[in-house]
Amino acid sequence: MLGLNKKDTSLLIVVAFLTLLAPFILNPFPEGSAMAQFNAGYPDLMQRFVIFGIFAIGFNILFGLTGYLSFGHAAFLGVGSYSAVWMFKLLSYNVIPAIALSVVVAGLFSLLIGFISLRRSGIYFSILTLAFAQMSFALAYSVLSNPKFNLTNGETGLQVYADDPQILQGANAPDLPHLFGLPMRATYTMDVGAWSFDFNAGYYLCAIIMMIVFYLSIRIFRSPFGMMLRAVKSNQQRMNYTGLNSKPYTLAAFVISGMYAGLAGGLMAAMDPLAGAERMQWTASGEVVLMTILGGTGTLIGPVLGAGFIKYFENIFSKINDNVLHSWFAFLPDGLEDAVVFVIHPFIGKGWHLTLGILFMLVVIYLPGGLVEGGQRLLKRFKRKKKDTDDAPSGKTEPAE
Amino acid sequence: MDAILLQILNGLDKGSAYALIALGLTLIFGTLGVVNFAHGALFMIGAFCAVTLQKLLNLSFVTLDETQKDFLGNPLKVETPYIEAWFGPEVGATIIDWSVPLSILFAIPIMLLVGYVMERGLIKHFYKRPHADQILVTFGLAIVLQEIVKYFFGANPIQTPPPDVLSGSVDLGTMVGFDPNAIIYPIWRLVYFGFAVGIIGAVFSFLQFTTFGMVVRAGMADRETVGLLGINIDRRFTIMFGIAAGVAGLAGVMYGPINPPNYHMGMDFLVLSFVVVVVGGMGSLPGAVLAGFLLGILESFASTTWATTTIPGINQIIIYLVAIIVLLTRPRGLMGRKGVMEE
Amino acid sequence: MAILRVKDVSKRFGGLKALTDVNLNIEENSVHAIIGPNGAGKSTLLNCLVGKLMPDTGSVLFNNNSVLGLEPFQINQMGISRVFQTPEIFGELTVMENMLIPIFAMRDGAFRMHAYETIASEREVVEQAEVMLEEMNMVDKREMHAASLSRGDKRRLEIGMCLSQNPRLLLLDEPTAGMARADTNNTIDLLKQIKDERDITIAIIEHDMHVVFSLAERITVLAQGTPLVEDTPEKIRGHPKVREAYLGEAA
Amino acid sequence: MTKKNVTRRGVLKSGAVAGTGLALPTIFTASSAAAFTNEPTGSSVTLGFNVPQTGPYADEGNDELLAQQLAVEHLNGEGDGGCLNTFSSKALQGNGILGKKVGFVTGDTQTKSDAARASAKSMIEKDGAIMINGGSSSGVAVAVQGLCQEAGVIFMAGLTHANDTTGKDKKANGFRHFFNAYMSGAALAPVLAAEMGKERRAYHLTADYNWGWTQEESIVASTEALGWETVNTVKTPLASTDFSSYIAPVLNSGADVLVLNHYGGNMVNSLTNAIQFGLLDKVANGKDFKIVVPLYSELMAAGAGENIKGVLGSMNWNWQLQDEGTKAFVKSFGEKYGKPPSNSAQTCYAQVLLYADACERAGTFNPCGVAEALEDFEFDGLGNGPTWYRGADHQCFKDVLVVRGNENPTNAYDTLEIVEITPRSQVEYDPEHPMFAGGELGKCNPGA
Repeated sequence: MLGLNKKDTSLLIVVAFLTLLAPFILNPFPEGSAMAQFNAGYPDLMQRFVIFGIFAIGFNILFGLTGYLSFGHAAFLGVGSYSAVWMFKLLSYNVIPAIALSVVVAGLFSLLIGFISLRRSGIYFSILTLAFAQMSFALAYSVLSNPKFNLTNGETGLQVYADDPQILQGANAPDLPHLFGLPMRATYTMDVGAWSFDFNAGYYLCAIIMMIVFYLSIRIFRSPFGMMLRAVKSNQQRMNYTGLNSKPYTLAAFVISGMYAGLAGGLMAAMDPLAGAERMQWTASGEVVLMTILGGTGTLIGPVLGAGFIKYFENIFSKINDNVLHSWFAFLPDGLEDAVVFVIHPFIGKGWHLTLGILFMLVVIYLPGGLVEGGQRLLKRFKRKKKDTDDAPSGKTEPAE
Repeated sequence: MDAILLQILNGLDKGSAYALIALGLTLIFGTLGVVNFAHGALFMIGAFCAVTLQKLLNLSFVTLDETQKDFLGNPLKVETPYIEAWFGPEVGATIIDWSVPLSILFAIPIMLLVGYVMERGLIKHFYKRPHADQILVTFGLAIVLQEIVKYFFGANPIQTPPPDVLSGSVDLGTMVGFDPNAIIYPIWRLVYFGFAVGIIGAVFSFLQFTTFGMVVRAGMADRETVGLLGINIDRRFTIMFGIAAGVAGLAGVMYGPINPPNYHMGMDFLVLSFVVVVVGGMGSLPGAVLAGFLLGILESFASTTWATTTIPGINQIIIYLVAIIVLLTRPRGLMGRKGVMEE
Repeated sequence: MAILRVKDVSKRFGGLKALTDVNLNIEENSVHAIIGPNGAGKSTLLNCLVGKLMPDTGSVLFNNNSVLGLEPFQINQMGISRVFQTPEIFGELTVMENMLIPIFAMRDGAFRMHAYETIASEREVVEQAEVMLEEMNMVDKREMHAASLSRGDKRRLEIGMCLSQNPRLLLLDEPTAGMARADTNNTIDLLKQIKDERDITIAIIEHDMHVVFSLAERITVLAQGTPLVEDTPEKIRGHPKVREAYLGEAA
Repeated sequence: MTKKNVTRRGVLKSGAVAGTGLALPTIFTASSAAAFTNEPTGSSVTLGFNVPQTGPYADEGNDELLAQQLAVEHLNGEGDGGCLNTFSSKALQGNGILGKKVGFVTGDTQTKSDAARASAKSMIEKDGAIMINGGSSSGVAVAVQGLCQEAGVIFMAGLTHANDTTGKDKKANGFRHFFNAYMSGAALAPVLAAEMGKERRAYHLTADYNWGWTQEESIVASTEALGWETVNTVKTPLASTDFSSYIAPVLNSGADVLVLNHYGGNMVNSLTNAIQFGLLDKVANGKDFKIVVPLYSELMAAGAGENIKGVLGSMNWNWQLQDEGTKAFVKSFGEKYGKPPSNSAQTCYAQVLLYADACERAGTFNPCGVAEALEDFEFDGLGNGPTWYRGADHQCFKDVLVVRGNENPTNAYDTLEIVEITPRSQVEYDPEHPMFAGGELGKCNPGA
């Protein structure tokens, strides 16, 4: 279907299924129950899941395929956000031109930075991208927000003011980002018994865009171009001596991933029309690296999983505090309960960074294929066990892919 | 003239921290071929060695002073450090006053141990892995170390003052004939500069004049050949990792009085120190030192009013700009060897 | 007609003269071997031919076009393929993919953004790759990762990748270095077969005299960066200067 | 299923409700039963405390959090009641707000405007928070204030000192209890003139971002009005950790006062560096060299340690004040947590009580009603003496403290001493003052 093989088609269908039904899947616990705090199905977080999913999918096209580790991709996301907000300020709150411009501007910006950075490889490339990103951040945070030439509005973040031109803003158009009149914040709430599910317009816009770009990324992965990118990672020497110029290939991958980042940035602004400079900082670039690695570098679905995992951690896991822990372990004898809580305490709530760091290290050390590899291994073990019981003599192992 | 001299002096001083961190980073890279993103964290741990010793020395017992009231109107709790109780107030106070220099002794074994554990426990499994993996795992480690320190010491910076006699500043200008107040410089920063020069000298002479150092240098140049000679180069490299960690740690210990340590100071320095290493040339020890001082001076000059009025914002981006220009025009950095890290 | 003309090529590294006034013609459809002791400049010469090094002086003409100053990929696109001393293949890719890449490169040039087509839809490329795998006797290994092949299979794959581009000149850099005798003989057979079946010029740099004398039609002896003598294998075998400089009395 | 239509203000009005079970609060919408965002329907009401819990301001945020928890206890009638006993308005009974028990959720701003908006959104969308309180930077305050305006909840900023928060970025749903840069200048200038004379030459180091600029502008204006001269104003990158290259030229510039328009880690480092250079020991232009830090906080003072001795600055509030409200708050905070509260903690505490009180007086949680009750509200008994929430720009006016680093602190908490309590009248300004001109308050948004 759609020019994909069976396996990829089913993957795409699964992803489509999961994203479209996310409001149900992410809110499994009834409102008011003790577990309700683990519900993640509210619009803001769902939007973040897919937006960062897009960001990570794009990053994976560069890092997963070519092996070039960029520490500066957040700059493209930030540029995308700024472009989108500028479109809101100048034209109208319609998200279509904003998102389009954010992709274009991020593409041009990544073309420029990629062209320079890709003159070097290895760690030099990483440092170059890092340097560019930090420069962009410094420029956005202060230099380009001076009163005479205020492009970014610095610390506060770029936002729409009442006196902005908005020349195409219709008289009846909503006063916040909208898609031809449908506000991104419009939410339908469905109540079923004790459960409650939110269907948010912005989320579905992001989700549909994510499915499209996920589909495109599958096409890229399976295309001759994608194969060439993997060849870049595998052996540039052989590539060169095979009559292939690896530079334009890498640059193309860089620009594509930059455009994905710009798209993510544009969508972020479309969901919440404020562009802050912090989203350009190198630690933000580090975050997308974490997402991609955690989920599984070079796999199709890994980056999306990684993005979801980290955002869930950041927004839900970080809210677990000692009170919650005490209620969980209340069944233990008092002294033991306190001891357990004491041991777990540094790793939860505010300490979620620590847990994330440890998890990340474990993944890099033991699971280079990330969560996807972990899942595959589990599945294989499970299958083997089943097989062992089904027909004991068969000792064959399944091929890895 | 005096302004220029002052900025050069300041640049050298700024540069000494960069040079020390970059030196350790280059040692690790040159010997083990590992890109260590956790090196900034080692610097930070060094600084917190000083904080820890200061806290230990200040461990106190509490007595109630009925004559004074605390903020709630209860009798004031007076804390007396054990040190002062044991050695008498005078000697005790002096020991506490000198806690930062004393921390050097305290930090050396700790840093060597941290370095050893890190290398044996983690880094050694990454020799054969791609550089990207090394970057990633040490990046993860840096986050973990930083969060651990934050857990114990909080997010607020903690003052680690220098000994009384070494605080304050001297008027260097008057010594060479300038007007008073023209070139004023803090004593501790001069101490730091001297300390850095000393450490750099020690590392270089260690590599230059000891057999151990010669083997390590040979190993840096051509690992295989040295290995063929039947020399266990790995063990020496482990020790070098410890030494590199020690250098970073000492740089951190002595940095405390300049700026109060906080848990994220390592990350603040990390990006910078990588820029320094790359500008100096990956794998070149003299390059790292040279680039450290050079970037310090450049940064210092970029922050003068003259520079910022000529090019607005230059002080924000100078370091990165230099890195980009150097990498594009001199791909191997100022003194780098060919082909290092190019794959 | 000479397909490759090397004229007065010199190359220095600092004070070291690696090549001095090398003149060399490789005739079309011949097998030409370049031999010489270690440090004779064989690899330097090869690198000057494929664009990795830029000679200080002289010219290198392939098919009457200068190759100097061109990137390796451009020289490859002109019709020169190179086989490395240790096989350079795409280890993380499957054998099939390894074979597809050079065919795409030949058809589409140095860069093409075919990001939306699937590989399977490129029928003719896939077919060509399958034919080549057949020829290399590797059909059963097509889905294996190239890195997991045996040393001999890696070499075979690399040669196959080069041949799939129908190069006019095939450069081989010590193709049997470090191989067991059986693998060496297999490689010799393969190269003989290629020579017989294809319209191709082969230039080979080799240490192993067994390989050289089994294959070469002409031999150039390089010593201290300059060609000592060039002749047929029979003549080289008996040449006193060569015996003295290189083969030693043992031969 | 609940269906909603879209109206001009981007706010959703509901059509028919045919749902079973609870109508759950959703962002920026309200079910037909609700008249405003997150209208509490049960027996409890949820407040959202948005403070930095990770990152460099985590300790500051933690202090704010403790104060807010204390406020919730007092509202629910637990503990000693704190300022409920001293507050001039007696609407609060210690039985929650409008009879509903007060609960709270917390979010982590990370001191980043993006993250702060995300956590505020999460509290509004997921947890049904009816107001957002707290924060420790002006960028965050402005960003979250904008969000709350759109969402239709009340925002009470925490520590935010930039003029813009109630200047060009003011919003109808947002209120600020904290003082601002203009007020710092107005309060500090007379004290500076009295302590240092009217013929001083000032050198400014300013953090290169919005707050730094407004503070520099305010201080320059108010000191020049007194006859001071400004020698130079130098912008320092926010990411700076070492300020030596900015401080080294100060002495040679002909200046005799150094003004550090820095906050947080920047301030700790720049002050530490300035002391290292021995500036306070020097004599310039025949006068003792002085350093001024216009905005002080207790945690910064702790971070700067001994270095702040003798350095002047201003504060919103200090636990050493002797009014009844302050004493009551310090007592209950101190007894519960064993340390005196910081001025941002006091701000957050007072704001929670004020919000609750406004709800009681308005008889509703509707943000428009609450805002109306808060506008031009005058009260006393929460610290700082008589206080006025000005309706025109939602800025709070009260006495401002000028403080100095204590030369002889007796314990870890009295590192600052109060030099003067500048009366409210002296720091008031016209809402149309040029430093605050630009924005519009707009109309309050109940979210429905």
